[in-house]
Amino acid sequence: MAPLLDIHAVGVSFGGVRALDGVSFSTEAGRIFSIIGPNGAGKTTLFNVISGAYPAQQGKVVIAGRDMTTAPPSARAALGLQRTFQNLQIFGTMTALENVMVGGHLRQRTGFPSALLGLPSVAAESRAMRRRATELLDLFDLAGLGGAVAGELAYGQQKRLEIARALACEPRILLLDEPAAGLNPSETEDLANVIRRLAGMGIAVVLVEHDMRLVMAISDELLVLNFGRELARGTPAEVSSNPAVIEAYLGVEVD
Amino acid sequence: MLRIENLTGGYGRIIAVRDVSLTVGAGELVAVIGRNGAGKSTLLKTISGVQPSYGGSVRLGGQELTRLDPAARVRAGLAHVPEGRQLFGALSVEDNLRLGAHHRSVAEADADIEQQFDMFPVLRERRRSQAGALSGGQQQMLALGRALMAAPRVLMLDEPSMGLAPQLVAQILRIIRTLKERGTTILLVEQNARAALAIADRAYVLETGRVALEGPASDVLQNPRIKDLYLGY
Amino acid sequence: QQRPIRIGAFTATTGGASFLGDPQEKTLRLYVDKINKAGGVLGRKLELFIYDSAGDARQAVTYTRRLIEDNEVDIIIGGSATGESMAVIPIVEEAQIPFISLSGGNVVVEPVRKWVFKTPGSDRMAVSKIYTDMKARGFSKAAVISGDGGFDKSCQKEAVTVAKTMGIAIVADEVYAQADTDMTPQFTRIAGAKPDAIVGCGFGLGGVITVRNHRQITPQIPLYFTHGVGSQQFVEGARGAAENVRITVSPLLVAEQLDDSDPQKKTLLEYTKEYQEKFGEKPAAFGGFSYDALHIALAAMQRAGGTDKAKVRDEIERTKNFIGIDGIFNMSPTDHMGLDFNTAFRLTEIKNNGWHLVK
Amino acid sequence: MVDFLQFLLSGITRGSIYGLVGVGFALIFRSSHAINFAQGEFVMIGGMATVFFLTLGLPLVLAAAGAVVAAALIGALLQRLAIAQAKNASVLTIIIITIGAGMMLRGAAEIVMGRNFHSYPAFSGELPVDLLGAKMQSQSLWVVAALVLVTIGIHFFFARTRLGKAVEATFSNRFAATVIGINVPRILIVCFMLSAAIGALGGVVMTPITLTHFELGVPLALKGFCAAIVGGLTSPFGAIIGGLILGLSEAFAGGYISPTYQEAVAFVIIIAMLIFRPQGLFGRRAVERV
Amino acid sequence: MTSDTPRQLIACAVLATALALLPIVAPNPYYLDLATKACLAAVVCIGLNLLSGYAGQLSLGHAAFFGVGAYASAILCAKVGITPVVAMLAGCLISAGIAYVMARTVLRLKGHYLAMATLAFGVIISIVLNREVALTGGPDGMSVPRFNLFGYRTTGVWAGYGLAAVALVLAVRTAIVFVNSRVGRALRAIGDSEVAAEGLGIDIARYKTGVFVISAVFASVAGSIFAHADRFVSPAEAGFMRSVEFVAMIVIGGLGSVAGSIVGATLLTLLPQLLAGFDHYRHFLTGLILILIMIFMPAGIVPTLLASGRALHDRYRPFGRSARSVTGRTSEG
Ligand SMILES: Nc1ncnc2c1ncn2[C@@H]1O[C@H](COP(=O)(O)OP(=O)(O)OP(=O)(O)O)[C@@H](O)[C@H]1O
Ligand SMILES: Nc1ncnc2c1ncn2[C@@H]1O[C@H](COP(=O)(O)OP(=O)(O)OP(=O)(O)O)[C@@H](O)[C@H]1O
Ligand SMILES: [Mg+2]
Ligand SMILES: [Mg+2]
Repeated sequence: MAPLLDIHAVGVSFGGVRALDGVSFSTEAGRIFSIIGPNGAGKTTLFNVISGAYPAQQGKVVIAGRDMTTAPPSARAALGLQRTFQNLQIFGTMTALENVMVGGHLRQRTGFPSALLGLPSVAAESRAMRRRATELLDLFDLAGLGGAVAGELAYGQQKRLEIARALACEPRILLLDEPAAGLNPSETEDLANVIRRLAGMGIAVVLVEHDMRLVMAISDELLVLNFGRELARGTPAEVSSNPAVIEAYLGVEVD
Repeated sequence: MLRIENLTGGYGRIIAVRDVSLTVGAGELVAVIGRNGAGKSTLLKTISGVQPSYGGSVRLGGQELTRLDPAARVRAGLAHVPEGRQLFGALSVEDNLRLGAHHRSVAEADADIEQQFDMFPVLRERRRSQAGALSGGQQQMLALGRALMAAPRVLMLDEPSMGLAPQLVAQILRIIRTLKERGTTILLVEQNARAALAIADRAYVLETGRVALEGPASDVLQNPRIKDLYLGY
Repeated sequence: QQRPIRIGAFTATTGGASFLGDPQEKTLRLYVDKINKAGGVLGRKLELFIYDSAGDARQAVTYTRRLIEDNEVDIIIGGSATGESMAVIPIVEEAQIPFISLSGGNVVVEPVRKWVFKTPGSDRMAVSKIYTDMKARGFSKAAVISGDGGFDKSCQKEAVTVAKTMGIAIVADEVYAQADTDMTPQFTRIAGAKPDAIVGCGFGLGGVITVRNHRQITPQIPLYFTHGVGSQQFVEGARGAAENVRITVSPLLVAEQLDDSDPQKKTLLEYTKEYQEKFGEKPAAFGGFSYDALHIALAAMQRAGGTDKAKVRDEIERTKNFIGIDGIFNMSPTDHMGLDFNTAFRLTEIKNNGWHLVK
Repeated sequence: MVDFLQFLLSGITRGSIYGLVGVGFALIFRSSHAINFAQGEFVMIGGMATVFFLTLGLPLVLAAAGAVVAAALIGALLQRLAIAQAKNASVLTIIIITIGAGMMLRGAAEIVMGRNFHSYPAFSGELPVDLLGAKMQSQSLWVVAALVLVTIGIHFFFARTRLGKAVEATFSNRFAATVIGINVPRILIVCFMLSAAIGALGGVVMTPITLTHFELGVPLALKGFCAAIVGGLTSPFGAIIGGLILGLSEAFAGGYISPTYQEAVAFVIIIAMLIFRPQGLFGRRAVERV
Repeated sequence: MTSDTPRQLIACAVLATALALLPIVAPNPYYLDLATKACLAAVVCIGLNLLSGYAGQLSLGHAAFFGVGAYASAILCAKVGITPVVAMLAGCLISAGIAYVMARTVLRLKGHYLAMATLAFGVIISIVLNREVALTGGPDGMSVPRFNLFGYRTTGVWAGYGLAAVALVLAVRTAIVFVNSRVGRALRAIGDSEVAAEGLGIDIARYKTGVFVISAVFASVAGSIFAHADRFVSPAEAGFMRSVEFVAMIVIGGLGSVAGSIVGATLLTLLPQLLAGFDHYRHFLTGLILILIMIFMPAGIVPTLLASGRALHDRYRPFGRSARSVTGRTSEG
């Protein structure tokens, strides 16, 4: 069976900066695949290429067996790809609940004609979506905040809201860009549990994170990037003992 | 050095910080921790004046700041590295740094900018790049560097280690410690509570806008409730 | 105590046509006051309801409804621009209220509509006068330059049509935008077409800029203008560039030069004096339109012995030998303007910043 | 050849006028992301106030200076009393405030100066200047000179002064500017004063050519705005170039093709621009990272 | 506008009743004329608000669509002799076509670009209407035949008012259901963050195009009705100033609020009438009023009043407002 997500030798440059250089990886349903590396290594850029926010200048992005290298983000989402953003991209003027409802866009049907005509199905669909969104908010400990304007939430709350939103359309592949940034350790622990659960449900999770406790605890496989290239790859144990990784990235742990 | 009394602040009808009193002695490093939405960022914003205060007072080394605008507070020696970096995305790295020394002379800025470059070499490499193009971690360094360009007496940091690679987290914490040793007074908001408490002298725990606990950092670190709620693992 | 006679009016006091509307409004206010001081008409005071339509058809419609329904006026005067007059015609016809338009376009009274009249001389008369003079001077090729507003367009249309019937060839027909600040490209093109004379259709700022650019590019070609620039302001704004320009204008601006036997002379001088006393400036030719409209209306009411709309309408249609500012009016069921060619416009020439009758 | 020169001169004159109006749009946009719909009124005030001071018997130089200062003060008041008062106002709210301000200024001019148009003599005589057979009003030279002056001034302001950098910072991120101690309210006021003053200066030099009238600002502003768009909206320098481009295209299109649709030229250029180079000639596209 | 649809539909019914009763209480047809114009402006504003208030795209040329609708009705009825309803539909098609082409070319761009394109396009339309004298009557405008439906000729202001009122009620209902649907939410998402919206599978270009076309059709319908109500159209209807007026209406009433569109449209339609007596001071006062509204209600009249209504409501809650403001917004418990 073809991997759910297959990235093949992608390359991206910005002016003189070689942000990605021949990076490849692939992952399957139910796996937690993590990408780590120093700041500026190209992790977010890789996500941007996978999700279609930036075009890949070289290489291929294959999602669920389909070559999506040049497809727009929405088409990739339609194949079950979802992501969160390192620089939060919540819908600031909408309520938290509505954010999650929009997340379920692809799971809803209403198009322009029926929305304009105001068919009864439209309201029914919204009601159903609202119920599901409420459940997701619960899952991320945002239960009381459904009616709050999302732009007015605290950073950590927005962070969790973004994940809830991404889950609303029941993705098959979920890219998480530093989901634990801005969460305190005990919240991070909760997050770890949630991510494990998602993988258990069969989602292919791709995680970019600097919180090594989290990464090491939950990853099935790790890819280390440095200056846009692969530096190492392997299980958490292999990677964390790799001298090149320690040198370039981990440094001496402070505690 | 920094003395906050009964400070209340928020956003219109939403009161996010309520009756907070807090002091940071000269040369002291004080940490503030708390859950998401506890009001930590709002507290810093209210102190630096970018959010209005609804009550209470802010004093810096005996100078009353409560009624001053943010610009005057910066001139008085109070620098704030806000959450989310808040860079001038369209301007170059160098311009960002120089703007940090907006109220100082060009010569002083020239001297200080080299210091920042020494501290964060990657910024020197990218000095002509637009700040908006930097990676998350690079931006965090730039934000810190920009605040230091103001040569502040009191530095308020809002989650400075967020988004940094482990190596850099260590480096940032070292830098913070160095700054403290050089006499800068620091108020540090961190989610990485363990690390923050490790380098702080004292700590405050904020819960729903109020101070729930305060004391020497080591005491807070040992408090079982805190351990459970904030330190995890 | 009888109810006052209610005069309704809407003029383009502001907006693109304010050069027309402003003196029209002032004149109405001036004479309603004056007549009231003198005891009113038919023993009744006059009450003036006047609105600024800004030359906008939509507002004209609303204000006309307001005048008819809310202010319950007895007659409506107004419509500085042709468009706004046309817009209100269906309403006044339906409401059966006499309406005296202040706009130049022939379309307002052609075809004749039962309740609609107008006072300004038509563009057709103006351009005919110009072409007559051109032919007298031996010119046969003319260029037309006009703005893109309604006032200009109507004049331009007549200038082109009448030229055919009078044996004048139009060698250039240039347009500029109302708000344009420079028309030298147009004049450069005109110079290339080598006309014997140029006819300007325009008013306000556009008129001034036209003569100034004419002076700059084609000073050797004689320039004619229709009445849109009929005000002293125009001459002053042109700052010398209007010298020798020939303008067909209501006799108002050359009142003093008229023969003493001219029946209009007295009225003209009086109007000039009263207007100047009140507003500190010489009246522009357009104010005369509303002077005529008001006085024709009041005379009709006097003859009708009241404000019964149908009777007043009939009486307006019977206006004979009314000596107005714009000319002498003789209305009839087939002519709801009633001006004659000779009195309506006089050809003048600007000399030493003054208006001189071309005899 | 003479025709060509004539169209060129015409284009430069009108282009300089558009440029002088357009700069103000770019300046305000650059500080508050808003479009100042009262910009045309500042131009109108430049001319009107000069007329007003001249009738008081002041010599031209003083009258002109007075007009520019008056406009700058009005700009400051507009910012301080209206825009700054609308707390947390969105860009659209600010735009509506400037529309209201434009109406007020128009209304004030109508009350004070009446509904007539006004003008005053050209600064150096009314005689046209002859240039290889093409003729130009001498006043056009003053307009061009004012434009050059403004261009140099603006360049100096942004490239050399601390204030200029602070304006850029404010534009880029107002919150950050506040945090690092830039006095943002002052920056905004300065920008409004500057754009009002530049607009008024334009009004002062162009009035002998265009004359002035209480409603003159609206159509001028539309053209100036187009100039700013062509230039990229964020770049005052771009607005000046944009103005010249529009002026020249109008003059040549009007001269060589047909004046009938001359007025539409500016707008066709804008559409073409949006299709081929949406950020405008000199607009920088900030990198948007996600 | 997150409240449940049924409640808003009740509001819709209330509006319909009020509009139906107006002719009975209106002292005379002049008031109906004003109401007609307010209703039509409101229809345009509701459409424009979908575009600006929800999808976050500013249009500075919306009057052009109003003008296209008005002239389509005028020209097709007067010169071609087509029946008004068909002419109105033709107007919609033309407007939709133009909007579609425009959207395809510029809507992929972000920020102020749409505003500029619509501005340019709007002015060009009004220039064309001005210049093509043979077809449009040029600057003097043209007359329009009465509206008739199935051969039944209508008369006077009543008919115009009736049409406008029906159009408004339909517009309100459509908009309310629309914004609370999946499509409406997607549009608001686009207004907030295009990157995120795209990532969630929203086809931005399609949605932006769709809403732009819809808002153009709203304006076009209003224009067609206007042409028959006033029985006269002039190029000013499509002009830049009119476009700016529509924007002012939605901002003053409240962006993203259907009720705000109605309030803004009504207010700015009535204002000139209320100030008509002030002669020279009118412009000054109009400007002053706009500014004051924006200073005291920067979010627009309806949202600001709703917010302060909520605040008032809070004040009388048993636990006071602070209790709610903090606990209601944290993740405790
Ligand atoms: N739009 C852009 N324009 C210019 N340079 C860019 C752009 N996006 C990314 N870069 C550069 O590409 C490199 C990789 O950036 P990227 O954001 O992918 O890093 P990252 O691994 O996510 O780092 P971090 O951990 O700090 O978030 C950086 O040097 C960055 O400055
Ligand atoms: N701009 C705003 N408008 C309204 N409410 C806000 C705004 N910003 C924050 N809040 C509210 O104020 C409260 C405190 O937020 P604050 O950002 O200070 O929390 P924090 O402690 O910094 O959280 P985090 O750890 O997530 O950064 C939260 O309930 C939040 O919803
Ligand atoms: Mg990153
Ligand atoms: Mg925070």
